[in-house]
Amino acid sequence: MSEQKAIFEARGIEKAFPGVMALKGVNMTLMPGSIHALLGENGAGKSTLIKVITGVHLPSAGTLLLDGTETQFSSPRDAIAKGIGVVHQERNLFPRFSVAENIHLEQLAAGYLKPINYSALNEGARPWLEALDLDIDPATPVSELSVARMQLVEIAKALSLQSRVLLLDEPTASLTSSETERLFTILRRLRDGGTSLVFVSHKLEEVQEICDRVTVLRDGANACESRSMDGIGRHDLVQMMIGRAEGAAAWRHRDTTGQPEVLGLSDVSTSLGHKGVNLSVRKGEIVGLYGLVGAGRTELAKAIMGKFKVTAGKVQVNGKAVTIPNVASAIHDHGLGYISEDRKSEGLILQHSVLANAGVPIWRKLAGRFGALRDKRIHDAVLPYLQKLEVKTPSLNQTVANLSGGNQQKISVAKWLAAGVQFLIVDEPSVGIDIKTKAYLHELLRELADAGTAILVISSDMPEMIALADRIVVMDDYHITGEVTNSGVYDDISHAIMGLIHDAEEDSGAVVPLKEISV
Amino acid sequence: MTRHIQAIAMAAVLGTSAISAAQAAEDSLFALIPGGPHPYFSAWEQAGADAARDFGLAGAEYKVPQKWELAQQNQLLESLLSQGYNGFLIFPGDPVGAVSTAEELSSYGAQIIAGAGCYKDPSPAAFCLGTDTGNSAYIGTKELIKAMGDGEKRIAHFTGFLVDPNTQLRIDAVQRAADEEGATVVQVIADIDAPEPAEEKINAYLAAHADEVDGIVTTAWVPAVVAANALRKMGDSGIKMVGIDHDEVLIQAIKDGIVDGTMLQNPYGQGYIGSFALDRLRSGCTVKEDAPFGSNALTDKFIDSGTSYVDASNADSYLEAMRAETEKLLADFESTYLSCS
Amino acid sequence: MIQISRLSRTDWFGPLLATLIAITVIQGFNDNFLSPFNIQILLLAIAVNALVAFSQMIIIAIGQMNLSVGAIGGLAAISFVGAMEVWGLPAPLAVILALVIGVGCGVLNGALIRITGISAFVITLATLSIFKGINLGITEAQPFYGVPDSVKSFGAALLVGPIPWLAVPTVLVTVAMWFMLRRMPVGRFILAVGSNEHAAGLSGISVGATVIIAHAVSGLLAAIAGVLVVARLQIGQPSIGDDWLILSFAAPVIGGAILAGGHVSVTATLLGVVIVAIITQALVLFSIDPFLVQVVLGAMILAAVGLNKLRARQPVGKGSA
Amino acid sequence: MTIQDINSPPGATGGLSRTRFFLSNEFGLILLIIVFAVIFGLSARGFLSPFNLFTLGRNSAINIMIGLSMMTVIVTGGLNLAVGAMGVSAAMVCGWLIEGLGVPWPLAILGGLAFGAALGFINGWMVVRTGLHSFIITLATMSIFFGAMIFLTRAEAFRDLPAAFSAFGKMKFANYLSPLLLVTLAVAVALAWLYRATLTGREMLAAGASPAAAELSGIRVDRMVILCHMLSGGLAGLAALMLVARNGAAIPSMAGQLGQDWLLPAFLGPVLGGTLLQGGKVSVLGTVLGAFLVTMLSSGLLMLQVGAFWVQTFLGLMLLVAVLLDKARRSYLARRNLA
Repeated sequence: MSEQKAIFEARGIEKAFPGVMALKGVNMTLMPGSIHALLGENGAGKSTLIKVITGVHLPSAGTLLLDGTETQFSSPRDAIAKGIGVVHQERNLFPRFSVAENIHLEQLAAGYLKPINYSALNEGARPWLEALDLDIDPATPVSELSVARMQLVEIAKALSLQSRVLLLDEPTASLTSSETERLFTILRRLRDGGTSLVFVSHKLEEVQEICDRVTVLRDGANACESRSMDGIGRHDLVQMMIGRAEGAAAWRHRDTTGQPEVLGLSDVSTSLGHKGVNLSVRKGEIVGLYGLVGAGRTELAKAIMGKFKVTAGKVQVNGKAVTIPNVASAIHDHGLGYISEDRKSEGLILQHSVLANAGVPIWRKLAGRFGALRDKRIHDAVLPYLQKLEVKTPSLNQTVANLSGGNQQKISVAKWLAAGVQFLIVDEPSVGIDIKTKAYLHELLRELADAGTAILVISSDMPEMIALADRIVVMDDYHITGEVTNSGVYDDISHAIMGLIHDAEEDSGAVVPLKEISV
Repeated sequence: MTRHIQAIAMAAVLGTSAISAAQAAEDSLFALIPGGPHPYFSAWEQAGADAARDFGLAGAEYKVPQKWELAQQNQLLESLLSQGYNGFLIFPGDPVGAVSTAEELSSYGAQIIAGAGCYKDPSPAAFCLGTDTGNSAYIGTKELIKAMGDGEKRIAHFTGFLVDPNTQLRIDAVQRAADEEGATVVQVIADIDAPEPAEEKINAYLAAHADEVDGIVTTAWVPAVVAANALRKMGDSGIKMVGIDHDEVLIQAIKDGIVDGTMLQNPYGQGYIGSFALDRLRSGCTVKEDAPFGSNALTDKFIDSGTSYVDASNADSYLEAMRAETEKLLADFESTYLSCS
Repeated sequence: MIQISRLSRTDWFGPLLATLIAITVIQGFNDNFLSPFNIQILLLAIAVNALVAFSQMIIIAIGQMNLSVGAIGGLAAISFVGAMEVWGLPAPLAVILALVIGVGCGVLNGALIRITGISAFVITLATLSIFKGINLGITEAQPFYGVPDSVKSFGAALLVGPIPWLAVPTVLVTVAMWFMLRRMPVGRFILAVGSNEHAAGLSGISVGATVIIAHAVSGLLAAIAGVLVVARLQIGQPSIGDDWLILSFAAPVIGGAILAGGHVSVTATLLGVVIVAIITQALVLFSIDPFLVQVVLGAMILAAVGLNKLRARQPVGKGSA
Repeated sequence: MTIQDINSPPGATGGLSRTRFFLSNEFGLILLIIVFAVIFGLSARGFLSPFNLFTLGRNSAINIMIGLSMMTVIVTGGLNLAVGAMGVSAAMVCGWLIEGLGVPWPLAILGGLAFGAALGFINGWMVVRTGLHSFIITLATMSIFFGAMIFLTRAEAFRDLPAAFSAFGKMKFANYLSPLLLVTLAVAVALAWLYRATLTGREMLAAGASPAAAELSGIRVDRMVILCHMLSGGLAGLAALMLVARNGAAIPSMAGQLGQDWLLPAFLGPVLGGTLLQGGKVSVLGTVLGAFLVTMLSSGLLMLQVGAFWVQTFLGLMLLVAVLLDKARRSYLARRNLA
């Protein structure tokens, strides 16, 4: 294998954006018939590198070599034509178009006026869907698919290009474990056929399972360049990514049984289809709400917050039965808070400043006479929390959209710390978060709970659940299927949880309810 | 206060004359301002040029607001005043709303005459030189009823924008004429002073009710043209029609016997005589207290610029007829309406 | 049952239902409504208005707005007549000239939007002023009368029964639009760009070219509409196009178009035009107080759109896909 | 780029905020206004005469107010096509209160403004309840409001208003300052304060920028949308009342057929001024400057006597040039900043 010539090389790639140097001379060499891991924390420059390689961005400096000859990609189309395919991290499908059309859009771009033959298009799409064991009619509009299936269609689209180099940016983010396994089988097959694959993921287990070579980026530079995975363990990878050893605090037993209940649901049904939900969260307790994507967890959280209607049953806050008419009332009258899994559209107001975002929930508290608000007061109120969370920003007037994903997540947490709520729902806290921030976030949530906040953590990441929660409540198909008290022992607990949802997963197979799509 | 304003006016005039030395302060520089772009007023351009040549004016220029909009007209007037124009023949964008601007112009010493339409009294305009819209609609309707002869007399009335207060006057006048002659107005269609809605609504109406109508009277330019075309398209419908103004299509339809006649107004005469009168007023003449003004709904200082009914018999010579009318009015205009020392 | 519920989810179902109900009710009150002459009048109005609506629809499809639709149509209309009257061009050449001008205006819009990156709203607001200004500058608000008899007779001639010749170009355009948006890559690209410009770029679609093409098509359709209006009115009025704007948005929107882009329906837009035409005519047929016409029209638009919305609303939450 | 930076107080002075000002729309507009003022002053006779400056101020006062009325709805990411119809309706109500009911004029003015706000409430309520885009709702209500107004008034103007009205419209301070301009500037300052330093204004901006995020952060988004529309209605009413003062009568036609004549000034101010059509970002100063620039351009063009029928073309071209220049200036500065 070492005798082979590189199929693609990036040498000394630099990329500058206004105010930021995203890549500072990065190298990467891709071999045919190999799966190459590209790792790094958020903001390390992985996505930027991928966009340079696939013709989305022009590099500010450096050269790209294809089969040893220097090349330049003027557009994504150009890169595709030269055999570079990609599955981007963000969703790039057109929901109203059919699966087949989405898969073949690139090929259609060859002629603007040539009429489309839809039956040929559908036939052409079928092999790629079958390759992924996707049993869907190619004429189905993408909007009717589940998130996981959309992800797979996106991969099918990349496969259909039959590229020599195929980059996959977090392809497994919304896949179940069995779907991931299927994907891996296909990737291996492609590898054996001589394709050069680049695999980006935060899940190091997956990286170790499938990749044979690795490049690690840290702060826009190489921490390691295109070396073999042989002999590299998880700890080595983490060390290269964050520059020091992983130091996640372990789970510790906390006893909160004596504490009063902050939030209690008894026999609650919602307009979204939840039936007979019972849930209790005590002061200082961290309760995990585990379930697969589409199980109705986020919806339950939003119903608690008053966004959706509770149609039956009793909601109690601090032991008193309440009806929460809207989210504003939940926050301001009852001291409830909700950190959305979807930072970009629900958690933050991207085009507003750090200061504005961090202060939203406390504006009402800080408003003076005639509703006057002074920046100084907001500043003083939120600054300690932003500092505590080590938010990196040139100034508090910076637009949040310009910050990295990790910093954005920190701000969306900081605003609830500043609000000082008594009950906090944290929805998928570590989606898109790098290892360092994740560990930090976990520590913070524990600290918060120790200080008396009741916390409900929603997650489909089993290790995270087991590292954080005191109790784990399992939800499936809009029902609570059971509850497990956390002992901190991964194997026991994961077995128990899987046991609670296993049967349901088996027969729900075909259509997963689709409420957690975020477009 | 007046001294103050005069001083400013002087300063303005001096300032402007300094920039353009070609223009002497004494010169009469007039502007003829319609309410907006409309074919009716196009005769004003020639009339102004003729008047400037005939009476030795520095200029009598036809300036059109970009849109049929009071604010646009006001802005144009303000701008022209700043540029040193000192006499205005204005079609008021609104009989009341335009008074305020006129007062301002007049406070800077400019002479104002209302042309084609009138200001509502009291206004600084010396007088109103125009067509009595209500009367014109009245006469037109009478002529139509005459043309319809005996038998049933069911009239449809097509007119212009409802926001134009003249429209209500016209609706009333047509009704009055019909009542007097025992005819009935079966339908009023308004808001069709633009070609497309006019086309759509008039045709739709005729499609459904052609057999229930004996005559059409139109009191706005575009509906007249569209209705004439519609009748031509329908062929022998037996429907009589009297239009308004002098669009080529309409005149041709009269010659071809499709339309019975039209109520002509005299825009050229308004422009020409208006410019003449502005010049006389500037050179010291005043309006006679006891001048034989007519009166209408808006003003008691109304001078009829001449209305005439044109049918097939004089459709070829209507231009000469209007010129003759203008000459006649001009001949004793000064002695009748002005006192010059 | 499934068939019906599937049917009811299409864009054109609501407008079609509204159209049928309106026709039945109006015919019930007034026998003349479906008389051949009245159908002819309706078709004439629809012929032009459909083109105007399509001209806007194609821009809505890419998620933009074109405020200059009417100004382009007006400019094309007066160029058409002006070329025949002043230069003595034969009618077919004048038509081509007018269409070229329309396309040119559209390309200018598209190119400015693309090159500058300024929002279409602002650019077309400025070009609206420019195109309308050129129109007024050329005509000085005077109509051109030099419409040759060939054009006039085209405007008045009937094809079969009550169907006027003027409807022919519109039918062709409707079919072409449908084919383009359904079956041709360029149409799919327009929808793709409207749906997600970023993703379209990543899929290898040239966003710039697509935007410019959409605006060129919009300009072309506006120009055709302008020419048809001339044939119908038999004069070249400078004010042609002045009141197209509201209609151009109302019809696609009644037809379920999403203003954010990516979704339009040719059939439903056409039905939207039909509904507006029927309402306008019904108000005349029923001799409704002219002062009330606007109120009724506004309420009708609201009702039509509301109906559409109600139909499209699905139960939220579990199981909705 | 480190954590220490966030210790500096908000709105910190220094290099960054100064470049930010030079990059801003407002600065670009000021530059353009100065450039065009010099051009017109040198080449158009009478442009700098006191009367012209007076009328320029008075006309821009009304245009700015119309722009502000639109701006308050653009904040929510919506549009208000009914500004003209609402404004005229409010003015007609004010006229009717005075002439029909004999209400004293100060009360009648308040009544007119309240009526404008009430119409705004109808718009906002329908937008919130139906979930339809405000473009469609206001397209329909434009017809409805205007039609109802025309139906009720039979297109008759209210002409016997107290002399105070037209006296106010013609009043001059120091020869060239119209009190109408002062009213507008006062409103602009109040709006700037609202958006910059009050709970309500901040919540409006947040609700406009991202309704989902704002709601989950405890903001009553629906109320804010309704409030924005009410504010728009009130300001439209105020603009119309200023026109009443200027004309001395409440005329149904003062905003044209369906009130459409207001649409152009309504959009030009906010759009040139850098208010995002997507909502959530607002520039009151920009709107004021943008509306002023447009008014000045059209006045200057009339002065230059380019030929009445070509004015519109030139106005469009200048707008285009203005927007392009501004864009070029900002990308130049951004590039230089980067290097």
